[in-house]
Amino acid sequence: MMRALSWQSLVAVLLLLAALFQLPLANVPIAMTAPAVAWTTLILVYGFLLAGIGADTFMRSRLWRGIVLFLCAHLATVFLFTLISDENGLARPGFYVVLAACWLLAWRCVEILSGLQPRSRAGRIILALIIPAIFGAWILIIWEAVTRGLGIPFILLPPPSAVFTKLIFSLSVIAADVNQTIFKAVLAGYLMGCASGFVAAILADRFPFMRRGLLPIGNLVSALPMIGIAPIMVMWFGFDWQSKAAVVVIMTFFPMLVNTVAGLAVTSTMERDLMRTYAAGYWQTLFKLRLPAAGPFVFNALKINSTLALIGAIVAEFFGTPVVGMGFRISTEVGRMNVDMVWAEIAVAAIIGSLFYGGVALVERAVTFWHPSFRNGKA
Amino acid sequence: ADEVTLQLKWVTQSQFAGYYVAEEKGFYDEENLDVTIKPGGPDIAPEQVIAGGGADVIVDWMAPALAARDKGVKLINIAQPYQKSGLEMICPKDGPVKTEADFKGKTLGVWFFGNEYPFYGWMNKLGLSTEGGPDGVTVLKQSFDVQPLVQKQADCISVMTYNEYWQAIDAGFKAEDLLVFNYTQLGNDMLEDGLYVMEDKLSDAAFKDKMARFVKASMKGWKYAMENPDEAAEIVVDAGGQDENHQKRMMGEVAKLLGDASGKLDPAAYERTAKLVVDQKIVSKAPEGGYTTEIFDAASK
Amino acid sequence: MSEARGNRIIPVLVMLIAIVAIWYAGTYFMNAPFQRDLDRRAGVTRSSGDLFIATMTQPKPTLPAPHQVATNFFENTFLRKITSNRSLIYHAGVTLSSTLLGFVIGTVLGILIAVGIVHFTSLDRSLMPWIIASQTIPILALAPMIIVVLAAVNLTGLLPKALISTYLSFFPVAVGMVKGLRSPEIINLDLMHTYHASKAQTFWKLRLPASVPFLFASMKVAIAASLVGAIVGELPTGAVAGIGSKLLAGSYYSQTIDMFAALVAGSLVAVLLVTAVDVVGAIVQRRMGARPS
Amino acid sequence: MDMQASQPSHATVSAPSVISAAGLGLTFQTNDGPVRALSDVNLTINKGEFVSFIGPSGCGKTTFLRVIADLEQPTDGTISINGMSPREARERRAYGYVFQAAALYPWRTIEKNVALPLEIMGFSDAEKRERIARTLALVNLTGFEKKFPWQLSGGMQQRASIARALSFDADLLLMDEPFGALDEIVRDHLNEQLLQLWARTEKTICFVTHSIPEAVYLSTRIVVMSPRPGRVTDVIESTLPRERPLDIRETPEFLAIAARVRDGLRAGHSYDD
Amino acid sequence: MDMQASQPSHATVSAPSVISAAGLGLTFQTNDGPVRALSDVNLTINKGEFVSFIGPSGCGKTTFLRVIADLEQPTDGTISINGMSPREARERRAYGYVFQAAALYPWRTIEKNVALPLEIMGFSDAEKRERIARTLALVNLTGFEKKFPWQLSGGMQQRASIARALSFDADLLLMDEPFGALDEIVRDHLNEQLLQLWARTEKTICFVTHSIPEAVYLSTRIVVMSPRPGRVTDVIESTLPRERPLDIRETPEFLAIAARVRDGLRAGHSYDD
Ligand SMILES: Nc1ncnc2c1ncn2[C@@H]1O[C@H](COP(=O)(O)OP(=O)(O)OP(=O)(O)O)[C@@H](O)[C@H]1O
Ligand SMILES: Nc1ncnc2c1ncn2[C@@H]1O[C@H](COP(=O)(O)OP(=O)(O)OP(=O)(O)O)[C@@H](O)[C@H]1O
Ligand SMILES: Cc1ncc(C[n+]2csc(CCO)c2C)c(N)n1
Ligand SMILES: [Mg+2]
Ligand SMILES: [Mg+2]
Repeated sequence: MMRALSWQSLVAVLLLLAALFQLPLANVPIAMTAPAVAWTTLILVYGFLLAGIGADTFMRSRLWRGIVLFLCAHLATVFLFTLISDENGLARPGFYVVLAACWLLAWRCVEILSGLQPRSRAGRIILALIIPAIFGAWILIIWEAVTRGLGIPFILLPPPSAVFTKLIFSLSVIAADVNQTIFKAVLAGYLMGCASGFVAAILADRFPFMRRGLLPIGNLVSALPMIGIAPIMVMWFGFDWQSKAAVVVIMTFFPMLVNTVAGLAVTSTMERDLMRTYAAGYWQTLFKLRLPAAGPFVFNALKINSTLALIGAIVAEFFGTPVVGMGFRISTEVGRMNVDMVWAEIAVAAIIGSLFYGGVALVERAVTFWHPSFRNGKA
Repeated sequence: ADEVTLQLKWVTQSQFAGYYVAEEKGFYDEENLDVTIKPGGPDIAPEQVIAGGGADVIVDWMAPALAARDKGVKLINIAQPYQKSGLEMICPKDGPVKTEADFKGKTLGVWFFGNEYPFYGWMNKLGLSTEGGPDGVTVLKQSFDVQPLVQKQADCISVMTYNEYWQAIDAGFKAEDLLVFNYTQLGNDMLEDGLYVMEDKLSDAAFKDKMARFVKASMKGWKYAMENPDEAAEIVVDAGGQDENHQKRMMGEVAKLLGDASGKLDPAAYERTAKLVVDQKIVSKAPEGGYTTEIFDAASK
Repeated sequence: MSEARGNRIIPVLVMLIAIVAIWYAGTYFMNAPFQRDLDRRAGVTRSSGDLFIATMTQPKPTLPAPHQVATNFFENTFLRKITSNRSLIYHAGVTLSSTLLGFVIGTVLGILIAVGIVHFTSLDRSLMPWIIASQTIPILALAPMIIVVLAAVNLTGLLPKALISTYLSFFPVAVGMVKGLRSPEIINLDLMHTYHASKAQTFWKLRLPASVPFLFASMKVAIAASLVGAIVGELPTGAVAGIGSKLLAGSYYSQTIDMFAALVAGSLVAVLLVTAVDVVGAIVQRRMGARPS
Repeated sequence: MDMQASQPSHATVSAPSVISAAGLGLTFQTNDGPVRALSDVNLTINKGEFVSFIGPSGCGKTTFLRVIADLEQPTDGTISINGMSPREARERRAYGYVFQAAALYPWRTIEKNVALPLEIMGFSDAEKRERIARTLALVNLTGFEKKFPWQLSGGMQQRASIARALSFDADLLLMDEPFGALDEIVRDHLNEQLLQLWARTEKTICFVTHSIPEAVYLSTRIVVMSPRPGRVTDVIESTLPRERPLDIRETPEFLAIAARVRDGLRAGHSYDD
Repeated sequence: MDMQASQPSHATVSAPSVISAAGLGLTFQTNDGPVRALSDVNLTINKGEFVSFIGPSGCGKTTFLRVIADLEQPTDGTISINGMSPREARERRAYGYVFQAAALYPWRTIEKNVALPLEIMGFSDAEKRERIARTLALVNLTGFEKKFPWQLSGGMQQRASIARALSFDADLLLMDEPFGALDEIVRDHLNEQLLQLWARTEKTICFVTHSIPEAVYLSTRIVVMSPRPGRVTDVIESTLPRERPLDIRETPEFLAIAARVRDGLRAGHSYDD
């Protein structure tokens, strides 16, 4: 049974037709002599894409349509890339036109998958992972295609494949850098900064005079470019991770202070009056009412801080370090033209940062499960 | 006029006085050149800038230029205004380091970003590990100033004869308080500020001609700066250099590094630098064709 | 009324005085060791009072004393021509321009992303994780390379710096606006549905007005982030003007007093910008009938 | 109880049917499994009727109104509004809906809130002005045009939301507990006004309420519902005259109907709600 | 109307007075100037009484309860609770307060919510368990101990909040429209239960409501209030027996009292809100 052609499929068909007038898709590298290989590849690419379009148009099951589209679009992409296996800018315009068709089908696939509503928990989790993964993969695919296809100088922007290779072969160096930057500076600074911000917030709450004095200042300072103090911290706390931790402490302290104080104020008059009718003391009210209610705000600060801490520590390493650390590696390897190493470190930073954030978010979900934002569908 | 963009390795200071003088004094105009001078900074890699097409010619040290060449950015030296190296390591005399033999177990400040090669060459020669520990040296990535010395965070730090050395003096160290290890005197020097272009562009005769005129005018600027250091420093300050006294002093020191101020590259110096680069495994294979005398020859006609 | 204001100002003043006092104490303890070294080398011996004064007057102190910073700040703001390279106002102006440009682009981008996310499920489910991941990339570490790469495609001047601001400021706006555009309750959306309103009508008449408080709240965060981006964008990129370049120039020569004065200038710009967004937000919301609090 | 099937379906009535549901059912799919919110509802409502829906919490009153308004899709049976599908009816703006909460937009003044549907439906400026003035007068809010919702009491807000639903003059009004949040006196007053409006305009009104006296006072027909699954357990025709002063509520006839409604309600009630 | 002054003050009654207010007034200072929420309230409530407060929105019912509970400070006159100041009474945990909204803490299960006052007042674990079980049974919520508030219907939440107020067995119960959100049937049921509880335990109850039948059905005395400024306009003694089956509401005696309350209410009412 045929339904209306999705616009992505329609445009993909048009692009595939257009590309036929642009053959060949890529210049053949001098080393390779068999044009037959290129032809076979071309036929495979077209075959997969047309199969995908067919599935999109004629298949009934949403799930299967999504799966077939996923396979077709990405297999076509893989074969398409074999045409530019060299890194010297072999791609011709037709290459990008066909790539655009692949991308449209991937988009269509994401759209179909987004519409799925799996019953099982496992299904939902898989879907929640796979949809963004496709999106992320296409950022990398396009990056790869542009750098390799156009022959962008390696030291300006390396293709992701080179970055990945570098990452795999430099794991020991990267592990040492991660240990220095994340496990020493970030973790220590994050814990100290968040804890002291939290304690300061409680003090500010307990002593209204302090609150009225500290809060405007805290609000102000949390808007300041705290990164500017990195060189000063290096001056004060030395070259090792302590100075980076100090930067992290300062960067994370104020968001935690401001958020916690705001969180302690969210309880409604009625909730507080209830405590009053029990003649509850300050600390009872704090622990039984106001802190639990402040939970979402505290977690908000923990999440903001998880990204701030990483950035703070890495940038602080620009201003003097021992010869290990992610920031050190990034700034040094640029100077050595090892740009692939730079991107490998950045990728690792982003992965760790996302895991960090995701971890905090999971704990948040477990601790503040009662908050309306998590409640949907639990009733 | 023909346009030329020059990317410096560092911020505007007397280290680059020749180019600013040539611009200010109209030497570039005389050669029918319209030169844009882009200052650098601590994390600007001139090699990246030229690879991205952001400059026609760059000031760079030889070792990082050869490293970039190894990575596929075919840089080629067309002139070498600095014939000597200005790199030193200084230690306070009241500290623990008295001779090279005392380095073991100490902490040394080093500049990275492509400036670390002479240091590693030296340590290599001394047979000292740079991984720390009692039998090696602990290396610090040093910031742009002499604070590590003031704060006693390092036992010795890197300085340039023309710049950071004088900051140490300004900070209250007397010359006689300081122990100086000069890379040139120890025979560990590598070539510093030279002019580099992309090799493939040299196949264009017009470009070659333009560069010849550029080198000619630049060296004229350098000569003028050498002869009139105070005026040169003022020109630098007008162009954005900080602290007039400091720039004057710097100009005086820079003059000592220019040699005959001809801008001629000494092939022997090149070979020595190239060998060091290979020894340290900075490059994967021995550099070839990292310089050309063609431009210099055309310029000196 | 004036009593209430006094109630608000006095605690802040007391806190500020406390901070300054701690600062002075810090100045003494941070600067004393080097002063003693200096004196030892120079063969001078000082009384402790003398030493205290000496730590307050070093030309390149580890920690400058508050009055040193204040004097420097005053001289470089009020006693210099605004066009002078030494005027902090000039540098603040340079930073401000790229901050604002980046902020405007970031805000527009953030809003567009949010609109896309709210209207297309596929965008919602594929983009959101990456927006969060994007902020874990230490963009500041990449700033120099970004500027070089942009120069390679002929983007130079204000825009590259502003783009770093953009990168930092689009995030809070996007997240806040997604929340804001989704803030109308189901009942309000159902009302639109009963009128058979189009998506565009629902957007303009319901979602957008409902999101205004969220927009301003996130713009406050965004403009602060934007300023950080502009300053750090100037730090390592050979910029010759701006608060960041002033900080850097100070650090080449250990001119800590200059650095602190530049930091103070940056802080004032931050306060100014955040307050401005706040005031505009209050005016807009008042116009929209928000209940005065 | 199968009385609803036997009712107005043998349609000798001359008035055309506005709503007719046959075997209507709706099951919500939730995490804990399906929830049967409506089950086998057969009901015909004719033009000009005033029908109240009463029943314990969760019996599907709101859901039924939402199905009529095309805000929910039935899973069984059929329903038609003026002979069209609910969707077509909605697209032709066949009804005005008053929600339980006022749902005024806080950034719009009262007059702008009333103007909202008019803007969306593309009325001319002049007509907008005229309709706003007219409907605000109808609900006794003249003089409050420029106020923002929070400057009005709850009762006034509720009246503004009724004005908004009336402004574009749909023939069918769906009202979901519109007076739930008001005190008895204000409620009495609004009840009177609503009756007058209905008598004057010949609109068809579907009205959800929790209050037995209110249902009896207002309606020509009272539909009693019961939960789990939501179904119609009784349909009571009112024998009261169309003209109803407030003190009709103390007449034995009124109390008799009220008692019947109460019995019907109690029968279908479980205390655990 | 000055009748309240003449009432239980000529105290020949044997029961001791639990609440006694004399010349009580409260003025809120707001941005638009002072709001007189309570004015010259004279009222004595004796042990074991069930007193309802009724009156239009904004007449000060909640405010009066809050003054008793020491949640607001009166600006004029005096009030004493069991002979103490409200503050002392509060610190001795003399009363249980049921707010208009349930105000359950969403991060606590129902049983933990009921345990909250017990934790604060330092009851032993065994006693906590026993009291929780007993009061939850009383409001018919046995089996829902481990649920979170949002997993319960509005009526169940309201009952949980009543259980919470009952758990520590204060002699005085202050209830601010506790059944406002419930449908008539559930409300009837809870009314019956409340009456039984009251009869059994000899508590004193102050009860705010908008519903005339509810007030008449429950109370030994009905206080009618009127706004601007909030004052007591009528105090009606109920002549109904303490034993009250639900159908007492159809007796002429009941209707007569209800009519009197309605008249009292209407007198003090303005239609504009
Ligand atoms: N979106 C939904 N998803 C799942 N279940 C729903 C949804 N909406 C309503 N229900 C369920 O359908 C049933 C009927 O709900 P409905 O709102 O129609 O009741 P109601 O009669 O209006 O009750 P009330 O008097 O409390 O307003 C209830 O059990 C309710 O929990
Ligand atoms: N905190 C406050 N500040 C200023 N005015 C207040 C405050 N609380 C109540 N009021 C005013 O005091 C008056 C009495 O309010 P109260 O809440 O006691 O009324 P109520 O009889 O309980 O009304 P309702 O039936 O609507 O609950 C109202 O006019 C109200 O606006
Ligand atoms: C981060 C950083 N990298 C390199 C240098 C070294 N450097 C390059 S050019 C030049 C001459 C200016 O003094 C110097 C010292 C530095 N100082 N800081
Ligand atoms: Mg409902
Ligand atoms: Mg009240």
